[in-house]
Amino acid sequence: MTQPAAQARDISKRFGRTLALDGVGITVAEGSTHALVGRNGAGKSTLVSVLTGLNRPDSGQVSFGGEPAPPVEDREAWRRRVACVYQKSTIIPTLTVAENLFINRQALGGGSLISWPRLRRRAAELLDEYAVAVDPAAMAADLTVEQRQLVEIARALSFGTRFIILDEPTAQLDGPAIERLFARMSSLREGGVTFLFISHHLQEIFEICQEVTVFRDARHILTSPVRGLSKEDLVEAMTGEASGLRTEGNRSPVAENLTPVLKVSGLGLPGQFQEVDLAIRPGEVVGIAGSASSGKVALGEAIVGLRKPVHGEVQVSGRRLRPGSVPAALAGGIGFVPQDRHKEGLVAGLSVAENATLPIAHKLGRFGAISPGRRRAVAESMITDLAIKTAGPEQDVAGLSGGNQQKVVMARALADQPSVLVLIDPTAGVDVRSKENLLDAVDRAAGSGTGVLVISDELDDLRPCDRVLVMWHGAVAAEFAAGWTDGELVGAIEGIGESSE
Amino acid sequence: ACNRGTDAATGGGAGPVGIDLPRADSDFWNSYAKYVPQQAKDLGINLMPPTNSQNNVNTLVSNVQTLTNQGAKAVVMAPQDTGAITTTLDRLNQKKIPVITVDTRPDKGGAYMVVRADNKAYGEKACKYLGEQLKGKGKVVEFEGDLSSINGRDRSQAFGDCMKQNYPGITVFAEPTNWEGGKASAALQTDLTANPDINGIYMQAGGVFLAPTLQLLKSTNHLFPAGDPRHITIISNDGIPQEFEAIKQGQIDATVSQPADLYAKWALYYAKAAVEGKSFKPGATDHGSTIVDVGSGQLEDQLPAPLVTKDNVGDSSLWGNQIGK
Amino acid sequence: MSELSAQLPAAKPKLQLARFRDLALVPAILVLLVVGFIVSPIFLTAGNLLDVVQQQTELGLVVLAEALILIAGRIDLSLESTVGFAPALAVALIVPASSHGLGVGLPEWTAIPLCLLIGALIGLVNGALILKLRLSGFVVTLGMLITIRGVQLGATGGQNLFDLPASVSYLGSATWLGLPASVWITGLLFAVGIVVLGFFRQGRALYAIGGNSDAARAAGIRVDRVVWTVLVLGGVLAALAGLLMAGRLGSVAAAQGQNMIFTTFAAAVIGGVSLNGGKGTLFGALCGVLMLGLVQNILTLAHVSPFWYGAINGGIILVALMLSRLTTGKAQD
Amino acid sequence: MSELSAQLPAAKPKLQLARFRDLALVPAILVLLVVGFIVSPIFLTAGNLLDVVQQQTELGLVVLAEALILIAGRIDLSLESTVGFAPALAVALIVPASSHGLGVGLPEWTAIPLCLLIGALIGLVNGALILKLRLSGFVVTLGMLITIRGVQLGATGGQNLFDLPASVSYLGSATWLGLPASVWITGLLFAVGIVVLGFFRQGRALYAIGGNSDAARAAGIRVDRVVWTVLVLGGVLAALAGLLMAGRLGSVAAAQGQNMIFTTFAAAVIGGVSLNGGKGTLFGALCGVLMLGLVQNILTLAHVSPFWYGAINGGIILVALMLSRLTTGKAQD
Ligand SMILES: Nc1ncnc2c1ncn2[C@@H]1O[C@H](COP(=O)(O)OP(=O)(O)OP(=O)(O)O)[C@@H](O)[C@H]1O
Ligand SMILES: Nc1ncnc2c1ncn2[C@@H]1O[C@H](COP(=O)(O)OP(=O)(O)OP(=O)(O)O)[C@@H](O)[C@H]1O
Ligand SMILES: [Mg+2]
Ligand SMILES: [Mg+2]
Repeated sequence: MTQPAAQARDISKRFGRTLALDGVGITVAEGSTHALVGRNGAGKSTLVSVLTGLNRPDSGQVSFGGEPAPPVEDREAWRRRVACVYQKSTIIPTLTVAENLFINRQALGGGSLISWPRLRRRAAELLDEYAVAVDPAAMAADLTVEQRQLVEIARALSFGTRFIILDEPTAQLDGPAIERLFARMSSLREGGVTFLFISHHLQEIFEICQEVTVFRDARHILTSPVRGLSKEDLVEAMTGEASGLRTEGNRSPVAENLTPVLKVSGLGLPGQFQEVDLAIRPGEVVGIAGSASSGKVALGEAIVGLRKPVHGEVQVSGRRLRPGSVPAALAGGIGFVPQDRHKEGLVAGLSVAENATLPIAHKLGRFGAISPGRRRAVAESMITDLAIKTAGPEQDVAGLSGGNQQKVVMARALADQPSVLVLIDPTAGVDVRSKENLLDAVDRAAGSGTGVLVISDELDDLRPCDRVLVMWHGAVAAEFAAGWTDGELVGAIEGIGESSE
Repeated sequence: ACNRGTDAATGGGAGPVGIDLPRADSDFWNSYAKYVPQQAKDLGINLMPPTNSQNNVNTLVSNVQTLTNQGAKAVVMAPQDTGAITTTLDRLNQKKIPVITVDTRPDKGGAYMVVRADNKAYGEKACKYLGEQLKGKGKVVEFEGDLSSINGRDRSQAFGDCMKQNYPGITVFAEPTNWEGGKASAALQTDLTANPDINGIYMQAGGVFLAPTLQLLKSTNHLFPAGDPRHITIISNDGIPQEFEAIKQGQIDATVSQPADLYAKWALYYAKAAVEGKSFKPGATDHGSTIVDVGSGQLEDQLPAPLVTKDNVGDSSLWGNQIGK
Repeated sequence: MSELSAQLPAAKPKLQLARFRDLALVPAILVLLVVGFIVSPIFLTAGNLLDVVQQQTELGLVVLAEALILIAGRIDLSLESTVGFAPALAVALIVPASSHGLGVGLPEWTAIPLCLLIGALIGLVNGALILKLRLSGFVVTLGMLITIRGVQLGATGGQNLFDLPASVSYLGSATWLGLPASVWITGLLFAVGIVVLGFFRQGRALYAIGGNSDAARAAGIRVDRVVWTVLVLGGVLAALAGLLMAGRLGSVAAAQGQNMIFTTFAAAVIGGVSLNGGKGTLFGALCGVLMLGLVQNILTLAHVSPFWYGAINGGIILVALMLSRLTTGKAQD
Repeated sequence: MSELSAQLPAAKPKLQLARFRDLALVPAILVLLVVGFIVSPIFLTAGNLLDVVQQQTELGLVVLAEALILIAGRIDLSLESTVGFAPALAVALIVPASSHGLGVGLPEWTAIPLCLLIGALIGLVNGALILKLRLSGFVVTLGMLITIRGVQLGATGGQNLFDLPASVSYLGSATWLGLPASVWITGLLFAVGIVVLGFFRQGRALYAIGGNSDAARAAGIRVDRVVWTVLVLGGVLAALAGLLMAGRLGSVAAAQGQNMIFTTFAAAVIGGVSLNGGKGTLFGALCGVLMLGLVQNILTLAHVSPFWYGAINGGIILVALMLSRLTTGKAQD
């Protein structure tokens, strides 16, 4: 029998009061694509950091191809054995895309002297392979979240290592990009490359993985072939309860005659989107889908004041908002989830409670004073409402798992009983069960009269919407009433289908 | 604790007298610091361990506070920042602790006695010497000390005024240096490139400027011994041994010797006298100096600061000839 | 920078000790108190300790100002020359030309408000250059540092201004309820600062901005306005420090404040304020100020050789920092 | 700070201007050359410009050292005292006690290697404290700055060392092929630095580490080893600067290097090196050094009043920076 490509045994790892891994093991067979799933905070990313030598476990052993792992100091040796797309970005913003792709191997095979033109050419080829439309000479800081993720993926796959770990590579990608990634993975797998794949999109597991390992609460629950496992079994293993997945929401349709709570007229930002009109009635949930270049994110950011539109205006409850001002949008009654939680969502170093209450700090006491007790109470109720896994409201938000960080951002958007919610990729990196929680919370908000705008490509996010608009090159190209089929929506998003141009 | 009662210096004699030294990184003040304990012993003074204010007025103020807390009956100090001790002097006067300042005079008076050489006289002596040597013609570079220190200001002002009045034929390039040798060297280099006919240099502190100046002159081929027509006439202030050496070798021409030994001797003398309750009046003293009333009753004993040239550089009474021997 | 390193094992003591970062210097200060007691019986007397505190008030105010600015993720080097320039200009506008004034002859009572106003103006100009012209804060305030010190030297001809208006002298020498006025003022301002930074929205905003200004903006904080306010406040505090210093020393020296910025950064950073913004507390900064004052006082009392003063001073500071590192077990940055 | 705006369509022009950041000072330097020419006909002569370059060599080396360290995301304040301490100790170990030496009497030829070794040792100790004890770099090197300057003062008794070994004097005054040795050395080191930082994996590692050290570690860069190397290199370069300075000034002054770190940061940051790490080039830093030298040279040639020197100096620097901001259109940080 051949040695497993990678094996971890009895790994334990503790962070302060949190036991992130409790004697877990995993065996990834040579040449297979192995899925690792579990709820947010189950310990998946921690295992990844152990398997890639970034973190030394408190106990346990790692081996590759039967040989014990190198010492953590020898980074080169680790890099020869395993390549990885980490959940947290490892792009260096001050360097160009080309250099990021070939970081620490810029000389391209031996030697130390770098030929920049050659490096740029190689980078362009690599980017072409993955159909990433980015100038290799661009500064990484200027990339969008999707572009960064694609660069990371292209880099990890280009090493030529026989074992590759992908920690939620698809959370920030649109459909075609995911398809391209999977195509690439399967051709590599045919060449004998082994993958460890982490995702909260369970259908992806069934699509590309042969084996799956489930973690729950820092412990190993099961490892089994994917074939023969049902989605319900998987969710049960992850959550530890046998309840089925949520069925469609049962909100009653919104009355046609209500005055819109959010009214966007003639909004335009050259280069991003033009002449967008949009009206959302109280209690209505509207989705906006579109590919990465559709301008949907920019539109959302313009509505909430993160960008300053050049044309048109935004009205909330009949009052016009000052363009480009987040404080005005918040005061006008908008709550929102920005696209990139690391960039715009969270302040690392501050506690969960403080992050969750930043926009509502003025409500936590008089004259600007913040009552720590009230903040704690508010934060605790958010933590229970959205099932945020944290050591407590005082934990540094940087210590939360990716999905739980996302929940903090979401909690914050919901905190102020907003009359309008603008949610950009609200469930990125959130596990299946938590996703239901979040969407339920959105439902409840809508039920109490909030107008909701969901900007996402996730069909799960869009399903509860009363209608879904599809954007294409900066304009609304199609509209679907509830009840659309996945196929027609995806077609519209990708610009095949009945695009109006 | 084993240290109780040992803080005030033991032994008999007048005092205790507290003394604060201004800095530890200059040859001149280090010589002064060496003379202090000797002189105290000779005078029979009970001297407290000296403090050092590291050229920082805040430290000076807190040092003096500490000295008085420890029971000093008189305080000798050398404030380099003469405005900033006004309050300290007031406070000491209230406590009836007499203060002797050395080298500098407090802006607002209030010291029992000021012991210093006249810094304006340094500037004037340098001006007159250069004026005569250059016969009233030529170009002179002046390395000015920090203009926010009274000594730098006094020397600069006196030199400048004297030049303007007496030697209008001499162009003066006044270079701000903040007492830094590197700045002086750069300025001199630039000036020499722009004006190769520079024929005089006045440096306000030999300890800082001597070596950089000589080195620059050497590497730019401007160093010629006195007597050579291409020689640049150089006068310095301080009187450190290296200046004497340079005078002997004809590299520089003169220096004004700032009397470190006399500073120590007479500062302590007046401290003792103050503790003993004596008082002084303006007029000539028995040690070749004059006590002057510089205004509002502030007495100042203006010690002689001899001009040292090739002729008297061997004089063994100069402090620069006494140390390091 | 430390996104991934947050995963490193330092995490263990982190949770509980996160707040100890502010207390990190307390053990070091306690040790210093013991050392001081061994060195001299005078050390632990109320009089001596009060002297230490009083001598550190002006530095304290400047550190307060710099800590606010650093926490908000910015930097201001020009505080140092504001300490000299603001009182010098204010006094020069008041006293007659015979006392080295500018001959403008404003009324005496304007001294204090005028000085604070000048400080505010410097902060305002810094803010304009940094926020409107988008120049680097380090570079702007460095240029400002050199420029206004130069203007002070030029305008006063290097002279000390020693005919202080009565209000300034009063500030420097008054005693309220047995404590020097400067101690009250500084103490009070620190207390207000600690409360505002700990428990007020406006104060917490500084941490958010310093920690991640994009996120702060997205959370509805008016980042530019807050930063500008902090820069102006910094100027005012530095001007106030200058007033206290002038009052205490009885004149405005031409070099007042010179080289102070170095000690300011030292105190703030030793006290746990990060140069990268978003971290540290005013209490920590205050501990830094006190620690430096205590070290200096002990060295004076111990009558160490002036030649070895610097070496011992630096050595003690290094040891104290290692001590605080070891007692709190927290890596610094 | 400007992360959000990065997503704006500005991306296009930014691309080309990103590298102009390094050239930002070039227009300002050109304007200075014109101003200098107007001020004095001597200014544009080869002799004078060479003087400027020579005078800036020592600062240049320290800036080179600091720029490397800053690009790698660290900071070293102690370079300033290394400039004085390393040559002072080396010389003191060689010259006899009568010349204020320590009486050890090592052979003359050891002067230069000894000095460089001392610089390396200081960097090594800094590295150990920062990387092994995980102390804050600012604090460690601040403590080191104070300590070793203190040791220098203590060991030399505050005396200037006048009797330099021949090799040191030689370095300071030799001319090779018509240019001062110091200009050759500094120029060569900058050239090597520019090439290594621009075209070698080892040099690019500094940018990676300074940009995001966790990502650099994940990419297989031995972060600690590289940082340590850079700190040691910085110490060596500072020691070399000290040697050149001692040679040029003909002695090791007790205060050699004092206050130099301030100008060092000024030159580096003006030249586009970011205090936050990962940004800037050695060419930019060199421009910063030259710009400061030109300003000083023009002021000397213009014979501005010593009283207004500072104000004019600061004013010119501020104007030059605004100019470079406006001509490159790039926000600074
Ligand atoms: N640096 C840290 N400090 C403190 N706690 C941490 C740290 N890193 C991880 N944890 C904790 O360890 C647990 C496991 O986190 P991990 O990131 O491995 O979860 P995950 O399974 O990857 O979750 P997700 O699906 O949300 O990415 C979480 O409870 C998290 O809060
Ligand atoms: N998983 C871990 N557990 C404990 N300490 C760790 C772990 N990973 C790294 N460290 C420590 O963090 C520091 C940085 O480690 P790193 O691997 O980056 O060093 P390096 O860049 O490889 O440099 P070197 O050449 O010294 O090995 C080291 O002190 C290392 O011991
Ligand atoms: Mg994870
Ligand atoms: Mg996740």
